[in-house]
Amino acid sequence: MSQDKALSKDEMAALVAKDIPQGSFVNLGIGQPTLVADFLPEGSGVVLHTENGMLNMGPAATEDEVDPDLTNAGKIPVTELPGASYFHHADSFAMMRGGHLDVCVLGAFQVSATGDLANWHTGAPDAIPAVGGAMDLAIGAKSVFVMMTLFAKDGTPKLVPGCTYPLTGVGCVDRVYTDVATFDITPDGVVVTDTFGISYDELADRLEVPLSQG
Amino acid sequence: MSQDKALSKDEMAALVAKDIPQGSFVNLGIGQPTLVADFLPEGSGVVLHTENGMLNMGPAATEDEVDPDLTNAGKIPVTELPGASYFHHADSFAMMRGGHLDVCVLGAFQVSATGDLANWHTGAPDAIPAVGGAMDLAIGAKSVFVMMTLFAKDGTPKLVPGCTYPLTGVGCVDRVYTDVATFDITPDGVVVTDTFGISYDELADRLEVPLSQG
Amino acid sequence: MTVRICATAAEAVADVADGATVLIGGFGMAGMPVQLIDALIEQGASDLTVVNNNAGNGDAGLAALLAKGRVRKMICSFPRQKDSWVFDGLYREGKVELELVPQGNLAERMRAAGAGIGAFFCPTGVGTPLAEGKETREIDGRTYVLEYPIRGDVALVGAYRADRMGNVVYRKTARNFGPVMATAAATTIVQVAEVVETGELDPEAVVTPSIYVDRIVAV
Amino acid sequence: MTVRICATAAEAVADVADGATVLIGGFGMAGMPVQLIDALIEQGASDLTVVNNNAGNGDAGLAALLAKGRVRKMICSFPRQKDSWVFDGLYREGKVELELVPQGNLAERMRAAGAGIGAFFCPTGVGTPLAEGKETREIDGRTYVLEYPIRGDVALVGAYRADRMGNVVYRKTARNFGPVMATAAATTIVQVAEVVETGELDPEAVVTPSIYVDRIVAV
Repeated sequence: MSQDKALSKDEMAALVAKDIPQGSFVNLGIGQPTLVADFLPEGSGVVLHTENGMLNMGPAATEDEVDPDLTNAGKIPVTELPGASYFHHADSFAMMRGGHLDVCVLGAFQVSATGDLANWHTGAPDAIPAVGGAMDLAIGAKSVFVMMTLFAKDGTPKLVPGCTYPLTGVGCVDRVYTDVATFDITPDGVVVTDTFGISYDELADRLEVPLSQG
Repeated sequence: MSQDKALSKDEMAALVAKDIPQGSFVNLGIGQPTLVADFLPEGSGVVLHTENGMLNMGPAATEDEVDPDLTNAGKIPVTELPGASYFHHADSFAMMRGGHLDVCVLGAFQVSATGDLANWHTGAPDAIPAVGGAMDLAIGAKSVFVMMTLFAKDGTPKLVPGCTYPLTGVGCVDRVYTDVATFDITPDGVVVTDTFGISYDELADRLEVPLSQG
Repeated sequence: MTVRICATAAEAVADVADGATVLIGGFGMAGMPVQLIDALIEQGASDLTVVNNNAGNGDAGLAALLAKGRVRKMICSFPRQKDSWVFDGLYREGKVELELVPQGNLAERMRAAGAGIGAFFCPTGVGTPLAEGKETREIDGRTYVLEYPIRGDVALVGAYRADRMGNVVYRKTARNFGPVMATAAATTIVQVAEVVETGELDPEAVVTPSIYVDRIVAV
Repeated sequence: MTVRICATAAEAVADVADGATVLIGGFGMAGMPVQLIDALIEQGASDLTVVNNNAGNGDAGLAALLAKGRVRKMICSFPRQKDSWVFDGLYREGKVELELVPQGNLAERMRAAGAGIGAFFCPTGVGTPLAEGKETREIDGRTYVLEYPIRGDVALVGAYRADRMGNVVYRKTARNFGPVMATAAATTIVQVAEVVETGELDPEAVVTPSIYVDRIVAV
């Protein structure tokens, strides 16, 4: 779906949704990845996991559906689909750590050329660190997809030779979806699988990471 | 309850039952320890655990109560009391290993003066070894009571300076109930707490274990 | 031992000692034992180590306990939230210590405490600042970090219903850390919306068996 | 991935490979997936490593699989029973290998496999022949043995009911090893008495969530 301008957040989410295989068990990280749910096609059979103890989570709760005992990992009230199940935190993270989720989708500050992920801490000295389930998710799912803009506001690339921010996980990212390009992180290096409003040459020029064309 | 003759199995079971504190969570090992259940007084509040995944197990099932899905650790059909709960094997043994049972009662081939237990294997070269939950029970419960005859059929004592049979657990036995005497295994040695049809002196004479009188 | 049905939350937390490690259930407000925390504030125990996924929201519950200066150390995965101003302030002033633990490790370390596991090799956090200084080992080609149990002196758990024996069930995602914390503390205190007669809970659906519960209070 | 509802037990076990490690649920006959075992015998896979608490009772089920010479190795806690004559004979003739594991370690090692734990320090068996040659460590004054995960290629589980998504519930003590084995195998096959419509099982009472189940067959 190459197009001649950068993708919107919704378009990125739609792209990720399209790449999630039918019937997958999926965890969508807090923030932008949550959007992906809105683009899963009817009958996809995708089952959403939320690490606070539920499988087959439904959409956000509308006003009269709100139940304080039923939230997602971002503490937003959600709903339950038929075939849901509840479990406690140790069981929920055993599910993640044990490699039972097919896909998890996470946001990122940086991804390295070898799939290292930095998404929990800017390393700023005055920042209060908070990690939540990010490290567990990063190393747990069979496939880890990252969604992010490719460049920070100051133009600095977020796909980098090595992360400068503190790591969330080592070599754990499989695929990166950005507003201007998508990438596969492979044992042979970073493969550009699509571009949006940017040429491959310009991309290769602006990133310090060796690329190949997919 | 000193008496002038050796205890029957029922009398031993009654003695153990009397020593189980009100409201305890208890696992009764396969075989003789199972008898203890019959002597728990009405209203004792004792809750029986069976390691195949149940709390608040009831008595053995009578004919029309038999349910092949409801057995004790000895695979004998049992019943369920109000307030029972079921859980899987990892949870059941987590309960044991984590020290949540107040008492477990086990049979034994030998107990050493320092509370080592041997109850799973005679060490005979042609024996097929089988351990079941014996090792988990031995090290898990807050108090481990052993029920056994004090002497083997050939007169050899089963309370010994050191076990000659393969161990089930090290230093795990707290109290030993036998047909002719009861013992506490303490950090200061073996204390005789009661005798039945044998004098303390005769006991001290027949055992190779240093004793003191409780 | 037999569960005690307490008349009030105050009675339930009366003996929490200064310096205790208190496991507090809840993920945000879902499953948060608000009345037990309020009673603990009233009771006055201080110098506490508190384990919770977060570090207080708004000004009530755990945030209020923090605001009173009763917490020496927080062990949690996600202290920073948009309404965690109480913790944020204390942390920046150096008035509260923080041990940051990945959320799954928090759960698994308490599970280990409850299950009698001495330590476990865990793949989470390998190569990150949260594994710095910890023992690592390669097993079957993968690197793991050695993690130790987190034990509580007391667990405060918010649940849905309990029977008079102490069996407990939860509601939806309010289950979260409660069942794990109940196994990991020397004394487990559960607040419920309702105490029902023994026999009314489905034995197949009990989540926290009575053996893990010391005190119950209906709130 | 989406669970497959199989028409027959034969279809469910069709691809079990020679040399596979097969986790078989059940404690004695309670929870024993008899029809799946019968189908596996019919299917013919051999050189199997079988994990079960016992080593077969009487002449049916696991005992029949053993009798056919399909099992290279048993991993179990309690092979010797009054009706374990099939295993007994093979073992005495040196025709089957035995790894004897304390019952709780059997469960916990499979739990570790399912939960992504690389190894764990366990107090069970310390100082006994079953810990000989294993790494030990003292932690907080207590000695522990290092135990490793047991993973299955296939799990055969006997349960009570499943919905069409693959959520599973059990009955009474027939639950036993099933839920743990379901997490520990690459492919989990569950036989149930009844498949119900999705939504008919209480989400609070699901014991094995659908994520762990690959194939279901009603028997």
